[in-house]
Amino acid sequence: MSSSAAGAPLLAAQSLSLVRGGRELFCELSVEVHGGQLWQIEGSNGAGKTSLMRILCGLSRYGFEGEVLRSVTPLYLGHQPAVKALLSPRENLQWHVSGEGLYSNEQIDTALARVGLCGYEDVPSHTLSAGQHRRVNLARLFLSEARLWLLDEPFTAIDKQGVDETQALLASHVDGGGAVVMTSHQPLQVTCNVHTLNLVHGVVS
Amino acid sequence: MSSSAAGAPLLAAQSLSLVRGGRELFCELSVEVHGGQLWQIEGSNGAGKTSLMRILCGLSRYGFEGEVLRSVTPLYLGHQPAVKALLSPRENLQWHVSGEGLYSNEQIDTALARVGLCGYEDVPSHTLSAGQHRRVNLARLFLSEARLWLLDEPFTAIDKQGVDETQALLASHVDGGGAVVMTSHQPLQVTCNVHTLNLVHGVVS
Amino acid sequence: MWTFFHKLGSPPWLYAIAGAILRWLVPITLVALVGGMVWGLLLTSPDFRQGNSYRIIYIHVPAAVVALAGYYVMAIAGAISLIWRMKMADVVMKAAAPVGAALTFIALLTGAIWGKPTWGTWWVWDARITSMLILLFLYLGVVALYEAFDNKEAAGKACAVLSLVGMVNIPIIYKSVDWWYSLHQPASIKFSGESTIDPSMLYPLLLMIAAFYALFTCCLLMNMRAELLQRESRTQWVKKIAGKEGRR
Amino acid sequence: MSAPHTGQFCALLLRRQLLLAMRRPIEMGNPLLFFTMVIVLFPLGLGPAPDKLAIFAPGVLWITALLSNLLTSDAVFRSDFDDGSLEQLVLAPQPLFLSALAYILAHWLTTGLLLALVSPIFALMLNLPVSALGTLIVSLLLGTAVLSLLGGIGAALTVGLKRGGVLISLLILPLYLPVLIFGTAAVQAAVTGTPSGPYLAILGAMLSLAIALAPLAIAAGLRISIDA
Amino acid sequence: MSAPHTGQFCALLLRRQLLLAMRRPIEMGNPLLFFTMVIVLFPLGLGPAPDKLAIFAPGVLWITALLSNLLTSDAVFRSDFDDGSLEQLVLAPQPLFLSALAYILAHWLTTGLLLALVSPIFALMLNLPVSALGTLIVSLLLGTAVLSLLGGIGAALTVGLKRGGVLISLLILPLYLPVLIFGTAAVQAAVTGTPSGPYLAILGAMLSLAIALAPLAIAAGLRISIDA
Ligand code: HEM
Ligand SMILES: Nc1ncnc2c1ncn2[C@@H]1O[C@H](COP(=O)(O)OP(=O)(O)OP(=O)(O)O)[C@@H](O)[C@H]1O
Ligand SMILES: Nc1ncnc2c1ncn2[C@@H]1O[C@H](COP(=O)(O)OP(=O)(O)OP(=O)(O)O)[C@@H](O)[C@H]1O
Ligand SMILES: [Mg+2]
Ligand SMILES: [Mg+2]
Repeated sequence: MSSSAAGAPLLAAQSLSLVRGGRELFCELSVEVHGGQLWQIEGSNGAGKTSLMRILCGLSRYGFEGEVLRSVTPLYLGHQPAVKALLSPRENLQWHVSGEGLYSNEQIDTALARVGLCGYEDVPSHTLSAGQHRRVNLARLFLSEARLWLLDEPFTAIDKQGVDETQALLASHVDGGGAVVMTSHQPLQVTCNVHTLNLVHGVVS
Repeated sequence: MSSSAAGAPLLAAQSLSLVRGGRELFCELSVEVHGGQLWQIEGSNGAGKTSLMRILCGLSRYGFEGEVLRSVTPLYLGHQPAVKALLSPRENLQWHVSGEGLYSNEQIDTALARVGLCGYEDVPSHTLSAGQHRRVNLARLFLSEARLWLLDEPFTAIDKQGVDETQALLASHVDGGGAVVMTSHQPLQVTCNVHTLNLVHGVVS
Repeated sequence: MWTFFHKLGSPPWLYAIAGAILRWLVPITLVALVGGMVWGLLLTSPDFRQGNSYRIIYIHVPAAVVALAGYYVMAIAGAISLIWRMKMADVVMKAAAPVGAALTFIALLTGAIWGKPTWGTWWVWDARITSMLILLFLYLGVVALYEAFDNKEAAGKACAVLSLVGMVNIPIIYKSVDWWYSLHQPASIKFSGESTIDPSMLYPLLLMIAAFYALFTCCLLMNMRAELLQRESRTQWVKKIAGKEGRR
Repeated sequence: MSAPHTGQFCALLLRRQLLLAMRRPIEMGNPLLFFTMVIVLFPLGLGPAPDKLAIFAPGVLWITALLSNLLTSDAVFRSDFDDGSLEQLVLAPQPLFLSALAYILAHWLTTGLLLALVSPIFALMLNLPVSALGTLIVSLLLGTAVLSLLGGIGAALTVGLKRGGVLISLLILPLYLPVLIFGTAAVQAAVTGTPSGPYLAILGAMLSLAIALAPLAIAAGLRISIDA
Repeated sequence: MSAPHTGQFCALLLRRQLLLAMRRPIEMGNPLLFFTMVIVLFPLGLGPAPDKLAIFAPGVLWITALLSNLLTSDAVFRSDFDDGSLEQLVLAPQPLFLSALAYILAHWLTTGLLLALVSPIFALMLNLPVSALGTLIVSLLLGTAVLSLLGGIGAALTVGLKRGGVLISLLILPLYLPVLIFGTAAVQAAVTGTPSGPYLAILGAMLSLAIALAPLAIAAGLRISIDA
């Protein structure tokens, strides 16, 4: 796998500017995401992280200036967990609307076990606790084959151990040549290099 | 104010036991919360923290064993922020359904400013970012006169600075003779003493 | 051709050209409206059957005719906005909807007022009247959908989709309603065909129709200018205009 | 700054609910819209002959009112449940049944009252005699208030169900039927010239009973729904 | 493990939607319930004379079908929007208009199809002649499919609106009316013994047009709603 930052970027944003509710959130922001990179978007509440993520993944198509080029289909996990309350965790993964892959029962069981939902595979998701509900969504990361992950606050409601495990997964994804762009209010503790993009100062480092 | 732990407890739970979905979450759990105490309920996802909180505040009335005695009306902030999307932050506080108090415009402005929503007082809440949305709810803490606060993961989606400020508020509430029972997956960094109640080990310390 | 299209897509140019057209169209419209009213209401003789109440025709028929035409203006603008992704077509569409709705409402209201003396009832479920009511719903749908969106760019796109769907449906609606009426009961009151109208009544009517078309265009252009200013409120050219107006 | 009195709190809730309704002006236009819609459907479906329409006008108007109430009742507590406001309301120190009454009052003001006020227009479009308009309005005013109270019970009982949905119509429809029967009877009586007073009196009695009992049932229902 | 083909994905979505409907059996019973409700209301509201009922049976049955469709259309994309699934669907690599078609098909299977299948029972209760039952079923099958497709457009355009609500009924009601007119006409024709074929053919033509165009409009609407 080409984890060199020299190849074509998986995702390239060119001079993005966004104004919302009369406030300039970012201006002339350019960034290139290559395989093997982990990007953390930083900023306080309301800085525009979610708005930027939605532009990067293609959900927002109007109302901003600049251009986004995507060379692969990204996996996007947003604020909303996209877990159907009436379906069990297993069904949620099996019949996921993202059209990503058809997974076998073993694959799903393994993924659910890795997010600590062993024993909860077949209960309706609305009986899960808040954190378990979000973990169903995280299980998609263990199944996904997408090279580019866009994660908007993936650690919300997840306990300490879950956060550590997810961070290890992110690191191994990046080591395997994938790329991650994520937001989080908690400091990252990963083994790989973290590129940060600070929205308040507009600094890319 | 009687901040001595010797007086009558604000909240007393006596030998609570709860079984949900065939799992015993806690058993014979007893705890007394006095003014001047900060309690943190610990436990991994699905350990039963939210279930316990709802029993303590009186929302759950069936399906558990044991007894809860409340000597004051608590302020409860749950997983759901109880912020109406169509109302502005100001209106949300002014006309809050909790029936707590009638606040003047200045009080509300001050509270909103303290949670960093200065300038957002009069926009519809659904245009706020995820963290700002939850901050509207946190503003209630700055207004409240309740002595007992029950907070279920109050730091969800809040940025670092916001967490620090809220923790300072909790400490000052406790120092003033109030009591706080809260859950959080992040370690607390407060100036006051923290009593923890670990649901996995059933340990009260 | 392309440069023309390109210019059409440029807000300041559109704003200026609309202003230029309005400068001479507004006086013409006013003259035609007043002239038509005076001619129709004062200079013609009363109808031998309906007396003076028929004079409402000078408002009713022009409003009905232009209301129908207005929908096509709106729908075609919607099509252009979706197919060529021209933002300015959104503006035309947004501007046309309330004017069309108002005209439809006027046609319905005058019709109802007219119906009381002639038919003895405010309302009958006649094919034409029913289809006019449906047209009012179609217009109101577009207006309400636009208002319901916070993001005006998305609102424009959504309304474009809706008015296009409506355009496909309008012939179907008219066919079905026409046909529905003729099946259930024969017309108890026939509309007089235009050919049977006396020329002394026809000419002022034609003038009024022309005046209503002009009126529609005026309202459309004015709405467009207002909408343009609002949408582009943070651009340089609007600030310049605001500055000029402010100094005046 | 101190906790508001019960009366103050109810007034506050009422204003809040009305404000929320005004924020969705289209939702407010709902009864009007629904009325128009169904009134258009009937001639199209049943045929436009004016005399036939007149016979059915009272029934059609009342069925429309009932459907429009049934369809909006479900939403009375729904959004408050979804965003957690209902939990807070249940925990409020003020008596829950009075708060619930404020919710129902707001619902009635934005549906039943509006509906009764606009009904004459539609009655005329359906060729209802002008002499029956007064009775129509009064019967709708009384009847829709009963419907709102009954609908509130169904809404309170089903709001917490993940898979409830139209369960509410199953629960409360039987309760609606007496109102429909006496409501149409009152208007029919007015059309035929017989006294409609007795029917209106019965509707009034139903309303008194509903005001006395429904809030208690609603409060109990809300507590149960929050708990489940 | 690889991304499913478009056909596979649509089949998967269809199964998912049907499963979700089955998880809410009461919701599934909705059309049946609604039918029962309105069929009970009509004789109560209109007076139970059998001959009068027979005249109006086609109209009443069709109006009920239309209302029941109108009221359930709103929910087609609603819950998926609320929990974020719709975002994921829009981002899926498979063409959105085909996915949308799967949603609409599921909606039709759980409302229109069911409704058409149970309609004979209610038709008989309203004294519709047995000879017209065949036409009734076919007209409902074709017509409700058109309604589901049109309703989907309205649902897609309004799903993202915080203050939309019943806007959808205003948007799509005018589009529904032609279906109502031809549907009742077909049944009326069957009742009076004239050929109903032409009307059914027109309904069929409308369905073809709707299948060809509506999914594109729905897909466009969904993208816009997600964005706003
Ligand atoms: C609310 C009720 C009414 C509505 C919605 C209505 C609607 C219309 C419409 C849509 C047209 C067609 C314009 C065109 O040719 O494109 C029209 C024309 C006309 N209407 Fe009405 N109308 C109503 C009541 C009446 C009444 C009560 C009368 C008089 C008895 C009347 C007399 C006419 C005449 C004379 C025309 C002239 C054009 C023609 O004959 O085609 N209308 N109306
Ligand atoms: N409605 C319900 N029906 C059955 N079981 C439930 C229900 N709600 C929660 N549970 C179960 O109760 C357990 C505890 O849930 P609870 O929400 O109290 O956990 P929690 O400690 O708050 O977790 P988190 O950190 O994720 O918020 C979970 O295992 C969950 O599966
Ligand atoms: N629909 C909207 N209309 C107008 N303004 C909006 C809308 N959504 C968001 N905003 C504004 O855009 C800004 C950025 O919002 P965004 O959700 O991107 O923030 P964020 O960085 O993700 O914050 P958080 O950490 O709280 O999630 C906020 O100030 C918010 O008020
Ligand atoms: Mg965010
Ligand atoms: Mg919890």
